Amino acid sequence: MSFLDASGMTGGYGAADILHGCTLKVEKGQIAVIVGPNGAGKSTAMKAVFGMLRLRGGHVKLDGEDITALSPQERVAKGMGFVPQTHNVFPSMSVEENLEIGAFLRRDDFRPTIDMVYDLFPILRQKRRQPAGELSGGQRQQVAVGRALMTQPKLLMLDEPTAGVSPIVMDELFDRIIEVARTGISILMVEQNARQALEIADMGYVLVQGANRYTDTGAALMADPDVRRTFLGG
Amino acid sequence: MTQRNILMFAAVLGLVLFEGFTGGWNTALGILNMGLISAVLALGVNMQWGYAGLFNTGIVGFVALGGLAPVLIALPPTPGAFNAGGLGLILAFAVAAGAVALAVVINRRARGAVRLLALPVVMVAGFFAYRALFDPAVAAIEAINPSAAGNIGGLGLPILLAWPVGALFAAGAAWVIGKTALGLRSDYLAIATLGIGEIIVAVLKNEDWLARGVKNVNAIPRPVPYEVDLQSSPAFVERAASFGLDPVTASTIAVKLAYTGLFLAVLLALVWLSERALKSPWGRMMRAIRDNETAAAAMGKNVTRRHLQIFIIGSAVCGLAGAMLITLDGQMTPGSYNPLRFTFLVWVMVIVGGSGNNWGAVLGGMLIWYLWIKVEPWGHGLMGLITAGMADGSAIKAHLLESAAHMRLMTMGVILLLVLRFAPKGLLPEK
Amino acid sequence: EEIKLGISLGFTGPLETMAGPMALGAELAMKEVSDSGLLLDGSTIVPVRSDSTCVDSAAATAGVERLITTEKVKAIVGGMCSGEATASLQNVAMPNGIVMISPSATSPALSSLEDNGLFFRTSPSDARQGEVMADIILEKGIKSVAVTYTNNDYGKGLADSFEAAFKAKGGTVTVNAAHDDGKADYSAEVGALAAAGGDALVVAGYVDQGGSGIVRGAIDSGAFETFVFPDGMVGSALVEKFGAEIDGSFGQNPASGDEGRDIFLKLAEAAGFDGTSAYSAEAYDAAALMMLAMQAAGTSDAAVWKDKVMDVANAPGEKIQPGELAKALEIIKAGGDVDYVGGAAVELIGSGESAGSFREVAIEGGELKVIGYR
Amino acid sequence: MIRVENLHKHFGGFRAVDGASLEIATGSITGLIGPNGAGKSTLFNVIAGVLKPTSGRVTMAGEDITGLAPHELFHKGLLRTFQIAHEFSSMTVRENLMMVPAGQSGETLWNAFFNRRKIRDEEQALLRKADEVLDFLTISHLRDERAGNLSGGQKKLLELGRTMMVDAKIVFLDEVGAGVNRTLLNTIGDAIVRLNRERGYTFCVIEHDMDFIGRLCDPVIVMAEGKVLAEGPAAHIMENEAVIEAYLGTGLKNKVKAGGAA
Amino acid sequence: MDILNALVALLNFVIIPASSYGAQLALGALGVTLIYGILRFSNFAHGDTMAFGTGVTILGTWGLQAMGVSIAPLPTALLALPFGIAVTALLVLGTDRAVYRFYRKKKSDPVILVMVSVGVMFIMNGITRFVIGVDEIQFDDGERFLISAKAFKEATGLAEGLSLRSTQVITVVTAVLVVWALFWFLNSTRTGKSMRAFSDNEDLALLSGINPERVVAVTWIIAAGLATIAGTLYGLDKSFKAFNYFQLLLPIFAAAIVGGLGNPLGAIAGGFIIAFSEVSVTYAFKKVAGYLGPEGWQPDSMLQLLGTEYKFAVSFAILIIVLLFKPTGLFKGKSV
Ligand SMILES: Nc1ncnc2c1ncn2[C@@H]1O[C@H](COP(=O)(O)OP(=O)(O)OP(=O)(O)O)[C@@H](O)[C@H]1O
Ligand SMILES: Nc1ncnc2c1ncn2[C@@H]1O[C@H](COP(=O)(O)OP(=O)(O)OP(=O)(O)O)[C@@H](O)[C@H]1O
Ligand SMILES: CC(C)C[C@H](N)C(=O)O
Ligand SMILES: [Mg+2]
Ligand SMILES: [Mg+2]
Repeated sequence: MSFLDASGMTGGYGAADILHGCTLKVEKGQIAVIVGPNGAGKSTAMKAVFGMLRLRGGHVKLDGEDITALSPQERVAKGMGFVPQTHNVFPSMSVEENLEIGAFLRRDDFRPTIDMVYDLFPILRQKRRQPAGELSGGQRQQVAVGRALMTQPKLLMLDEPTAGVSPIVMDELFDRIIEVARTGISILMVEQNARQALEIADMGYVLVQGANRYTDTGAALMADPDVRRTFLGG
Repeated sequence: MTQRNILMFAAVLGLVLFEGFTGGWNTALGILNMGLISAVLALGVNMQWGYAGLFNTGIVGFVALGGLAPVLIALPPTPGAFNAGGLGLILAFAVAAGAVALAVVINRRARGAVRLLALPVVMVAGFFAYRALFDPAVAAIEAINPSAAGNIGGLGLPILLAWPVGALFAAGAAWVIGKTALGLRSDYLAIATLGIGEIIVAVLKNEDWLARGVKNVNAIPRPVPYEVDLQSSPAFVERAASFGLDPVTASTIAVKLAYTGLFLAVLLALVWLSERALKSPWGRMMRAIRDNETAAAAMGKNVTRRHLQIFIIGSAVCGLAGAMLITLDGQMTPGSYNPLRFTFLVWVMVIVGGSGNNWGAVLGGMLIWYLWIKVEPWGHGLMGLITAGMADGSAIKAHLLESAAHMRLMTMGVILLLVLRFAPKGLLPEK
Repeated sequence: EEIKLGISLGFTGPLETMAGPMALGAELAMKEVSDSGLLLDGSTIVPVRSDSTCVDSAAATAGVERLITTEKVKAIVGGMCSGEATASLQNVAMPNGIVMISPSATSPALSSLEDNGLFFRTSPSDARQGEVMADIILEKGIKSVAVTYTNNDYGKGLADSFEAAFKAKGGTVTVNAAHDDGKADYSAEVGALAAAGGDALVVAGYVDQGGSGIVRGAIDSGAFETFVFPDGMVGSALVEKFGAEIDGSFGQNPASGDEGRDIFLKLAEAAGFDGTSAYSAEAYDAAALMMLAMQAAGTSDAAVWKDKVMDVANAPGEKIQPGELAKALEIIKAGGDVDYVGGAAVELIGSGESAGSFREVAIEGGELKVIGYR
Repeated sequence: MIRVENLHKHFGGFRAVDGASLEIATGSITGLIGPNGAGKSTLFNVIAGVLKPTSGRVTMAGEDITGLAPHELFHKGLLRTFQIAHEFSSMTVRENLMMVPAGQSGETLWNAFFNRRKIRDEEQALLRKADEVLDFLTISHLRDERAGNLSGGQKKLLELGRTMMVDAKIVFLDEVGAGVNRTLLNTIGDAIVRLNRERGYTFCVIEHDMDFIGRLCDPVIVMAEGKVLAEGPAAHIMENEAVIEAYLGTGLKNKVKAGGAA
Repeated sequence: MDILNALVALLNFVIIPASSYGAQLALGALGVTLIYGILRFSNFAHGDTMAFGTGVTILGTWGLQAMGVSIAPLPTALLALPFGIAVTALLVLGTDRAVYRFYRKKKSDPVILVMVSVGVMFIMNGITRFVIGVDEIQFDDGERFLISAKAFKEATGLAEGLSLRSTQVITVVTAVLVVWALFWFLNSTRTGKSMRAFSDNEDLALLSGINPERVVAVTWIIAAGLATIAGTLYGLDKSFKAFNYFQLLLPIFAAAIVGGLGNPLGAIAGGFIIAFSEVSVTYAFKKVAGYLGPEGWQPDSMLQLLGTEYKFAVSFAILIIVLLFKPTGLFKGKSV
């Protein structure tokens, strides 16, 4: 039984379906990466897993429990964390407040986690008092990931966390994601920096037009010349 | 027009017809005429908000300025007024304009201490020179027969000329306001324009030499015949009789129909032009600016200029409506320009109709006006129903009946909420 | 026949507190006539109300339009405020040939308005009140006053006519400044008035509007101690609000000193409303005049009975007090002549407005005392 | 083509751009890279007229363009895309493109009212052009979709598409690649090269994808802390110690191995 | 020269009244600014919420008076405030449930919400008048003056009087306290931060486990409290009349805007700016100049920049000038 088991998801925003029986699974402590062309429905699938989209078919199970009917808020309480692709910071609040809000549901002392995030993204320590809306694109992205890390989720979902961040930060980030996974947290992420992402992935999904096209281990997908050419940019 | 449009308009027309059959054609036409003017107003506001996203809440000011035109154009001149103070006024305004221009030039050219010194000197000196010319001129004008005149008077020209002039007045003001205030956004622009509207109305209320201020102007000439004259014209009475109408009813209806014709012509022309504009690359550009100013500017669109353009045009349309309104009323009462009625009600019209949609604005204008008038009797009726079962003379019944008048606004609120609940984007949404 | 009479008053808006008792006054007269069963062979009167808002001419006009064309009323008691009254008169009543009798529109401009003989008022023009007020003030030995007026045609008209009269009689007006009604705060106005100074403050405003705001501010800050109150301010609300704080102040309002007023007050009390509220008696009189004129003309057709209004209102004839409408109807029916006096000592002059008898009042020991009539 | 001289842009006390001087040669595809917060986007925004510089000068073909408004720069042939997509969200994708060209006669009210024929012909041409661009970007099936409903990457493509609607002299691309599928990004890279060769566009490209930079750009300018850190051909830059330390890092592969992940 | 009298005149007619009026506006503006800051729309119903809250408080006051409870020398109404706040909170919560929530879920344009609030305004307007009527009500029963003009003159022997009402002092003190409390609440408490987060990005707040319904409810409750306090203090100082609260809406909005929407400090600053510009720009300096000039001299003119009939215009003109230099208000307000 996978930790996250979202099977046969079908649904969309309006009348037309975007997802057509899409299936995503992540094991405990493993990293799953979704790749695919623009508009394939990757973000939509993430939203569906998080309950921000009404599904017409399929189900979502977390740790064996069916959560298909739960609201996003209830899913947060169940230990799911999510960084959306866009609009992923609180622009008028300071960097530090953004992180604090990430820990909103936590009752323990979250100072160490903040320090951990600052160590991960040193620039944020410098900018802790600055409103997130005044940050550069890449800095914002770091805040967004930091916020999600603050929740200390059991399943962390990241929609293109490395879009716009510099190579050095991207390396750091992937590094940290591996570390996080090692502590037993499952990770589901969408990436366009697909080759780097698949290298650290236990599982890879290639999504095309709302359906699974290829599903395999990260390494296997990397090795498939077809996949490389069509989806990973050669 | 889509099917939905046609259906909606048919419904509103049906309401008017129903009113005609049950309440009499005079009432129906009365509502229709004000509805048409409201539609013109809503069209103007829709241009600013629906096309360009400008939150203008100074509408009452532009309507009032438009209303000034019939007074200044169509009223007969006040004998002696111009000789008494006309020259002084013109001189005073020339001095004021000169001072402002000089100040602007100094502000642009001069630097440092020169600017710091010269600017206040010019402005203060300008102000006192202006007052020195202005005050005696005003006093002289206001001294002429104050209970019946006391104002500069009009030009005695045909009243219909006042309509475009009213639009021009409003456009002129909009130009000045737009030049200064259009840098503001959303609610900040709203409150700034709200203030400007208040200022304009305050000027109209307090500058008696202009249009008698709160003393009001009555008996403004009309573009259509007087009912009394019709009633005493044998030809008309005969015609009326051939329709089986008594002269009084016939004359009042005939006059209202004449107004309806005029207003309808204006409205249709405006709608035609607006539709053409909106469905052209110009309209597309406007929507782009509304959606995202930064991007539109980066795509080469001069956002400031376009905002100014639409602000002026929309205001001009409001001014036109203001002039039409005064023409219909036959009197100018500056005290009646209150923002609830002339700003927020118009906004309600635009939003209920469907912002961004010309037909929506027209529909909203007519419908909301109809409701504004009808909720009063409905409020009474509702209270009558509620209290019908109660014992006569009971305190609760008395209290309820007492409160019936307040049911008017309450009913309006309920209807407004109902419409917005079932058509949250307006009755005829943009797309 | 069932005859409908319209009542167009500002039930909502800035004068909403005054409108209620006025309408009740008018309806009292109508009920009296209906109950008597003597009007035009047993016709009954049905009142129909419409909200004139007092400030929105368009709404007032639309309301009157409805009254006339939908409800088919034969006459209208109203409008309430001068501006709105003029609008509905010119735009609706005149074209339809319907009579309007206003209890309270007092602007001097209405005297000279072209009205085809369709407009009357049971209150006097403010031009007259200005004179009377000037006299009263000077008689108290006060030579210098500050004036504040509500910024509408009523306030401005009254303040101007007062200033002219007061100056002509040798007084000085230190300042004649407007205040707008319904503002949240009047500190600025009070400050300016205090700076101008004067031995008394003339408040040509409304008692449940800015007028009271100004008085409150002036008392609290000690700017003035003596106030002069014209009609818009004289009412029970005034002493309820200020009581002994305005002892020594005085004023006047159109009202008859005759017993008529007292009779009306009793009738009002019996009917359960406050008859002392401004213009309530005038509204009673306005309605009464209409019905008496109908009776005199023998028809409810306004085109005919409009010419009878002056007849029934003025001498010669038997004097008619409030509550005696039945008696009046009978006299007229019998071919006699009446001189309606009513609650406000109606005497129509000129083109049909009240000649104006004024009641002089003073505040003593926190009570409104009637000093005399002039 | 563009020369930036000692440019400063301060936010309060913070120096986002701190005395940057650089030149973008006519006909080049210049890469602009640097760590997050180096001041790249701020520099773009100053050049493009969105922000007023604190001090310094920007010239275009010798002409001073410092502080000109964005729409004026557009008319001089300077186009830009936004790092965070700025689509016209309530308009269709095709309208987003069609509104771009300047000087459309239908943009004056008079013509809109009374000169419909002329407008119709122009619109036909625009329509064809827009469809070509959409085809190229592989999103022609979305032409009638509201732009606000596009996916993150699709919006980026639309940003790029707008610059292809007119003949520009110089185009500033702020991270067009972020969020765009790498296969498609390669195609976009080809198009940029083609526009550069065939139509003579000059490009200035901000990008964090070093493959893309390496394949396309010459020269590459590196910014850090508001200043220019290094400049030169891509291959050189990638060897530069300072650049590696501040920006590139030592590469992921080593770390992955060292960490021993799956 | 008579500096003392000049000073007293200025205090009595400009500074004290403007300060207390400013505090009244500020309290009202706080409610508007809070709703704007968190729920992101201009709430036109706020004036009528104030009227309703005050109406209920008055009913409570009457109840207390009937029971003989009093806290003299303070007005009894202060004791009835919690009751007023509670009822008003229930009303606005109900309104939110029945009306606003629908549009929030639909993510409607702010302007739609503004229009909806106009509808709510009409309805509340009716309810208030229905419950307590249109008449003016005086419900201040405490000690009215701290210093009365007469007593001051007698005590000091000056020609000018100085009056200070207890309600004025209560209002100013309350305004300062409330602003401080609100500022602290929004910036330092968990709930306050969650409210700001919600206002910034509703979806993301949801993803962080913030319960939007709770945020909205807390916002409305605070707004109801602010409205009731503001309305009651205003009513105590002047008097209660339903119609006036609608009129109060305009200067309140002006105050909120000029200070910068969404910022409690801005509301206070805005309130004082509007009040002082109304009162001081139209003040006639004749008397003050007379005291300052040589003995026995009086200036001929009023020394007034503009007549009081333009006082509203003046305050708006100042507002516009401020906005021209600070387009989102003095304290960098929000803008949707
Ligand atoms: N409005 C502002 N107020 C204050 N600081 C700002 C503002 N805008 C940007 N900054 C700061 O300026 C610096 C440069 O930002 P800029 O967006 O130019 O970076 P960048 O090089 O484009 O980075 P990225 O690669 O992440 O997009 C950042 O540290 C940012 O925090
Ligand atoms: N709010 C929306 N309403 C309607 N359609 C939408 C909406 N959001 C996305 N879509 C459509 O759904 C499809 C899938 O979008 P989605 O955002 O899931 O793509 P994606 O795979 O994440 O792409 P990208 O890599 O570009 O982010 C797209 O064709 C898009 O146009
Ligand atoms: C009700 C009255 C006080 C009205 C006033 N007399 C007027 O003419 O406006
Ligand atoms: Mg996506
Ligand atoms: Mg950037």
